[in-house]
Amino acid sequence: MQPLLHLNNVSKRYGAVRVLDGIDLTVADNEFLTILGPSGSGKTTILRLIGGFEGIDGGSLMFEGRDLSAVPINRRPFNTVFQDYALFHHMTVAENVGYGLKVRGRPKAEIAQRVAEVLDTVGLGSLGGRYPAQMSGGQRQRVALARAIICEPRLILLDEPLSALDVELRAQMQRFLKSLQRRLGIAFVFITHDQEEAIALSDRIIVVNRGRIEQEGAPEELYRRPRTAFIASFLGDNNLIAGTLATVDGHLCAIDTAAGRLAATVDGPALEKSSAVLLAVRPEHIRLDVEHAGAQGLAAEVTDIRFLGANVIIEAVNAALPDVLIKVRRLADGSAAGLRTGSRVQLSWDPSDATLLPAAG
Amino acid sequence: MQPLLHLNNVSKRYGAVRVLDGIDLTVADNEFLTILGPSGSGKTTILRLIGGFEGIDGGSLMFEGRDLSAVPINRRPFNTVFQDYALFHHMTVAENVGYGLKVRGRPKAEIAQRVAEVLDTVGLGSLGGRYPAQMSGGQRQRVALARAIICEPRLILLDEPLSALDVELRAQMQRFLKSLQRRLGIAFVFITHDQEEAIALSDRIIVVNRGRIEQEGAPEELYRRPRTAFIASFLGDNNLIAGTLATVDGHLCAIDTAAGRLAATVDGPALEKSSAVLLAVRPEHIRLDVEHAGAQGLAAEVTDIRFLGANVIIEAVNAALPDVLIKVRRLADGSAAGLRTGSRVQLSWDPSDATLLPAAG
Amino acid sequence: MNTSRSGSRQDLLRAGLSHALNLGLPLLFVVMPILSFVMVSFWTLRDGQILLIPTLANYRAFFTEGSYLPVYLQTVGLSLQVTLVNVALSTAIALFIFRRPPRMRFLILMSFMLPLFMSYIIKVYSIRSILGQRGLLNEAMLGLGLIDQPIEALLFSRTAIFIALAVLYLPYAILPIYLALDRIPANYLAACADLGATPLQTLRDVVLPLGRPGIAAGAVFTFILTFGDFVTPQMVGGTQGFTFGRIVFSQFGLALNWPLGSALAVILLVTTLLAVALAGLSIRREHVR
Amino acid sequence: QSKGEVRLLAYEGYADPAWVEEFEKETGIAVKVTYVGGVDEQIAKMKASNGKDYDVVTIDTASLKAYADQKLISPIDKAKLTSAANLLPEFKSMANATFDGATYGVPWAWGSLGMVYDKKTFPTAPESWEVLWDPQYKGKVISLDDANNAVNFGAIVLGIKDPFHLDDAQFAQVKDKLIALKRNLLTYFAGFDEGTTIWSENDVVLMFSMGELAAVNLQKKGFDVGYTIPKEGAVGWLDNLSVSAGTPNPDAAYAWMNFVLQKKIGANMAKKFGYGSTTDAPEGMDYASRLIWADNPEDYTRRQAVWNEVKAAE
Amino acid sequence: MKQKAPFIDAVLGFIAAVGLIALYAPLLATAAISFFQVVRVRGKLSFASFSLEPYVALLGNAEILSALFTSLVVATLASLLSLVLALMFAFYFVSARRSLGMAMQIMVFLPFLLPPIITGLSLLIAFREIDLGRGLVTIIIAHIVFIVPVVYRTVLVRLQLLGSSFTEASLDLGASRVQTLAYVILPQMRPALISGVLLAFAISFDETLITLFVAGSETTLPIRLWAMMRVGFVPEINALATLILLFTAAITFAIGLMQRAGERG
Ligand SMILES: Nc1ncnc2c1ncn2[C@@H]1O[C@H](COP(=O)(O)OP(=O)(O)OP(=O)(O)O)[C@@H](O)[C@H]1O
Ligand SMILES: Nc1ncnc2c1ncn2[C@@H]1O[C@H](COP(=O)(O)OP(=O)(O)OP(=O)(O)O)[C@@H](O)[C@H]1O
Ligand SMILES: [Mg+2]
Ligand SMILES: [Mg+2]
Repeated sequence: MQPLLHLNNVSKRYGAVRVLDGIDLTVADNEFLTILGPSGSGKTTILRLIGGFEGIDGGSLMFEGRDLSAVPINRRPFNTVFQDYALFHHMTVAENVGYGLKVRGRPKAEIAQRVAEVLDTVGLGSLGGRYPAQMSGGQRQRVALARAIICEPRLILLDEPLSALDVELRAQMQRFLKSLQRRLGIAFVFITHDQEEAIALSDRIIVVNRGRIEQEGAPEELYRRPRTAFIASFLGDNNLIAGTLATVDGHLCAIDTAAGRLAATVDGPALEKSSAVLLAVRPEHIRLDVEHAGAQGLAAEVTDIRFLGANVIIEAVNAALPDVLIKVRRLADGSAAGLRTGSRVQLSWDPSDATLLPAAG
Repeated sequence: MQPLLHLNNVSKRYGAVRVLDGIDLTVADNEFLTILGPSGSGKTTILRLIGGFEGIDGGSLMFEGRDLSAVPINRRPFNTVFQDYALFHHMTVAENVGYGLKVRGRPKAEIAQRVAEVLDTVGLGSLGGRYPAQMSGGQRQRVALARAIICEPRLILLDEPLSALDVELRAQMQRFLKSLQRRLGIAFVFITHDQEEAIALSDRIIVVNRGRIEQEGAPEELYRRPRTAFIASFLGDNNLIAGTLATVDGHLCAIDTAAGRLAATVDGPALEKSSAVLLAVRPEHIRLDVEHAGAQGLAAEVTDIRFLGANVIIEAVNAALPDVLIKVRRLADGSAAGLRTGSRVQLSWDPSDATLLPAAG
Repeated sequence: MNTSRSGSRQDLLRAGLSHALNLGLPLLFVVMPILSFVMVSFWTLRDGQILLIPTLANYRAFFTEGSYLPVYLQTVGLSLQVTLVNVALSTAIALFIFRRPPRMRFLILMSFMLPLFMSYIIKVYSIRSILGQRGLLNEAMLGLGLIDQPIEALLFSRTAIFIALAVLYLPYAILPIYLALDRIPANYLAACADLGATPLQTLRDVVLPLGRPGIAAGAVFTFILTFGDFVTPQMVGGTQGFTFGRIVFSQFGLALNWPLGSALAVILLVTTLLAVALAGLSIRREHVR
Repeated sequence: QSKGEVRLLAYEGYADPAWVEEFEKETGIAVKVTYVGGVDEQIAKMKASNGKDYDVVTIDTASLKAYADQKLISPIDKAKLTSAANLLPEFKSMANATFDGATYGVPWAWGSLGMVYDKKTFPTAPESWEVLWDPQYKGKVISLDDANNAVNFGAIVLGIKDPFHLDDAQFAQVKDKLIALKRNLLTYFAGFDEGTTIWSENDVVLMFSMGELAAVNLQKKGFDVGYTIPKEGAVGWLDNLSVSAGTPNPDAAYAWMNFVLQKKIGANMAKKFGYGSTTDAPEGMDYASRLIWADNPEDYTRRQAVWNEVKAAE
Repeated sequence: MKQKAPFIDAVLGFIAAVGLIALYAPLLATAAISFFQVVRVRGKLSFASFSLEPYVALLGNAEILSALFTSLVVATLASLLSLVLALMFAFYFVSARRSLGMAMQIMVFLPFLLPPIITGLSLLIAFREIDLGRGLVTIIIAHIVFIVPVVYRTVLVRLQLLGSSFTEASLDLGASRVQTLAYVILPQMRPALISGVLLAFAISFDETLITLFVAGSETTLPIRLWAMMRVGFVPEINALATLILLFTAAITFAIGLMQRAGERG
């Protein structure tokens, strides 16, 4: 099936700065696509190209098979939540939100009713008469969101639309966006820094790094099978231990590290024997036992225990790997109660939970 | 000891809108104080009052025992990271960052060197010559941060200074802020929506709700012993089950709920017998067993399993409590692998992990 | 924004229409008439008749003959002085307005604009009657016993020209400067103070730089208007009130020396263009997204 | 109904609304007046429109030739000028308005550029113009700002026979004389009114004036001043009614000229504005014979240049 | 938020006060003598008692009133049309290629940079060439040619400070360019537009030297005054000037009060 939106080998530069380079990207009808990437990697730029606020310098941009480059911004059936909101400060909140309908010539009564509905949905029911300058940061962000969704376009571009909201409100908005997707069949291109949000909402995630797409896939796939060290540590936490590939037995490998031979699985392209590799194991996959004679695994000393709310992060160091801070994640349910800084522990993991990656170039 | 900063019964209104009401707040020397609260609760306003950008309508504001109201903004030894950055668009990044030093008449060479250092620290080492408009959202936020810390004031006011940064960068900036606190003895008033961030960084947290301080305390204390239903569910997830207090036995209570009698502890002010209460139990404290004859606890049916990366959230419903979506948190380490939507499970928890709260007015 | 690479027919048409209007109208109503007129500056005047013989003599006359160059320089100097003082005053006044509560600003601004609606000629007359040796000012001061002899230097002097021009053209500079200041985001001022800047430093580093386009516009307005004005200097300047604008004007009267007049006008034009260019240079590219 | 229109290019006072109304009623011809403020503007305006915008123009004798040379006005058709008979004898000949056998203007209003003096300072009228150069009155003298007449004036004071046709040496002399005068001046002035206004608001005792009107107005304001034609003589000016070369409707133009050349109109103008009328001998203006009637000068361009140099001089 | 700076405010306030006094002194003097005619008894200045004579005379002076009317018509049309053109040019400047924008800008600016007599004469000749009869139309065209640069600059400064994000947001929401202009850009430029039009009106209302050439038999008020300068102003003129001042004051203050409150940032 034809994708709704198709960016083909798109590049973009600002003066001498090459910001995007060979971006290939599709958005299917009714898909929730999230773009993740470090600050400054080019996420906003991708959105601005799609929205038509910047011209592309190379490649092509198609919507339902038609070239978009000749379509002016106002005729693209997209709406955008801008990273800096871009609210009209001379209009009230209600006027801002109703603007899309107003320019479509909808009757006043209809607009008023829809605006009231949407404002209710974003929790600003009573503030329609205010001006943006009289709103808090999170309230403004919600106005921006309301303004973009009210027209129910084919595709919504959202640039960190929930970043200024508290957890509860954010969860509520996430549910709302998902319901929109389900109810109206709208497609989403969504930028966020919140990985849980990305994983929870997205049908597919694209990770951008330095203007290129580094990996894409379903959230779980990306999380479980990162293909590069960057992805492994950018998306969620990961413990990376450098070593050389000693033996390969099907998927199962043995790696020689400074702390001895460790086991892992590999499911990407086969790696050369003796090549430099990284063993990646997620904090939540590490078992942690109080050290006792004859215990298996990596001996380590606990250097810090950090309470994060629902989770606890235990940091430990192995004497042979002084540079690697090994993180272990536990639920804050008292299961790590016996540990103290300085406790000696034994770290182990299921080889199938450890992934092998090519050492970063 | 005298607090560094002391807000005493401060109130603020915008026209007819009462935004802050009787705020009492102290910041100790070298303290890292975080203000948490829903969007629109008044966090930014508190910061603006301290900074002097708005006048207070009642109460008093003292710094080291001196009344601040007569001190002009530029003589207050505070620096601010504004929620909307407020970067000077006609100055380069380096000029923005160096501005605080420039107005103090520091020599050019010193400014240049300090700016380079600070820009390096926030990961913008090479971008000093750019204008803010040529930067991404996260980059701008880091410029704002750099500009505020370069003068190493006595107190830094930060309004969601890391909200536009990716997880990794954010962790790095958090470490940096902590090191500043340690190294220079600076005090922080910090606003964030990220609870893990709040818990990880803060010496003390203040939760604001509708312009009033709802509770304050050390992070773990607030998390473990919320005093109101609002705090219980605002700070981290909580499952709240309504019931009436049946028996009290020291700290241990029995509560009658629609799903039968449940046990919990209470450590706030004693509650009246037969009074309406809420039982709060955190998702990570709930044990979950596949249903089998004779199992203890609440029988429930799994309605959703959500993968969040390091954690999995399992949502279940008890037939007698159709309105309560009970959430259970597990590490994503395969321990919940056997569960499916529709699985029948048995939920239980240690009574000492369940807290009793007065039912919300 | 640069969206259309292969624009549709309609877009092309629209772009064409836009070029036609924006370049065509000024071409038709401004450039053609003026250019064809200014061409006269290259013709020869002989026995009161304009001959179509190309010459640079009219331009040469400016540099070599009689009083043209000195008067020109004097006039430039005078206009520069007035511009300088007026821009400084206007900036101060614009700042004053800017620092009032928002609701009052427009009204105060308007009270500074209002004098523009009173006829210029009447104002000059009035200024003269105020400043005269037996004018209102002297009479008032005499009446109050502040002085016992009328001050004579008030009128018919360079000072008088200066005062009159400054007063007449002040509003032209206040408006653009204020309009630029008005756009400065409030939180820039907050940020500035927060970083420890004194009000004066805030002024120097943020307010004035951001007001610069307006200040430049105000300077251009003032310079051009005062440079071209010859009526005021003549009326209040006494024997000092002779300006370049007057010389230009006089060539088109009974002197019937249109070629020289046009040449002098072209020189005046080049001067004012230069002023505009200079003002343009002082504005750095604005970085607003 | 309307019999077309007549478009006048005139100085203030040459087309009084009262006359216009009467004329329109009498002839059915609509009058449209365009006012000008000075001679320079007027010729610029005429030249740029090739005279097509106006039907009747008032031009002083000294610049008539310039208009004629530029073909901006056409000769008077005396047959159509039925009111010529009303002209006073001394204006009948129209000699000053006649070049190459064609007459280009009909005399209409006149005056002299005499001296106004303060009677308190000068109990008797000064005899000679030289008093204007007297350092004793430095800063108390004002003078007319008009290139042509200033040069005429300088030449007359210097006793040059033909002040309208100067040679190089005479030009140099006149220029020096005028520069010397400048050093004694409070200021120049441009119109009738300006002279009187400046006089009344400043301590002025002598004026090289634009005409009788200056003295009359000052007297009206309560100033004790006199008007005199010193022994060197004074320039007499005479404004003529001319027909624009571009007029599409000469009949209307002549109708207007015939109308205003009536005695009662002349008398009315003299009374209201103090100009001398050519149809009605004005009271007190008995010195027409001592005036040196302005003639077409040798070179306007040069006079302008000289005058500019005078005004630019330190 | 404004930093408190009493000393600076005092200095600025002083300058503003001096400026205001200097600006209004000539106006007040004129207004004063319209009510109390100045008489000089043997050169000594004194005021006659209060009288409204000039105002009564003004009512009967059809010539001046019709000149006033012409001026009002010209200034209204010229300033409104100038605003439209100035806006068009300003948008062209910010959106067209830099070189084209500059070319347009220089052309638009020319009449303002030249001595008025040149502008006046060249327009007069041009009108003659295309056989456009001198009258209201030519006056209005000439005024527009002269005023547009001023309005254009005023508008452009504001437009450039506006940035593109609002335009982008508006287009993104499906607004056409015209709608974006009407709903987003113009409202944000309102102070510049209002004061631009007022400025244009004031200039046109008072334009003398160019009008002098392009006017046919239509007489505007300044032209009438210009000609009157020769023999002196009639007292009605002071009355008229005073009335004009009062009217414009009333109108501008009404506009000022209508400005919507509550906009911030
Ligand atoms: N000028 C104003 N007029 C009226 N109400 C205002 C004004 N400014 C802010 N408010 C209101 O005051 C309340 C507190 O605003 P504040 O900016 O302090 O919230 P906040 O806690 O920082 O929220 P957020 O997390 O969304 O930034 C909000 O409900 C806001 O709508
Ligand atoms: N006008 C410009 N000139 C030069 N470089 C620019 C310009 N605009 C953006 N950039 C650069 O392009 C890169 C990508 O910017 P973009 O805004 O797309 O980043 P982003 O991924 O959205 O980052 P963030 O998460 O911080 O918002 C950044 O490194 C930025 O510095
Ligand atoms: Mg971005
Ligand atoms: Mg806030």
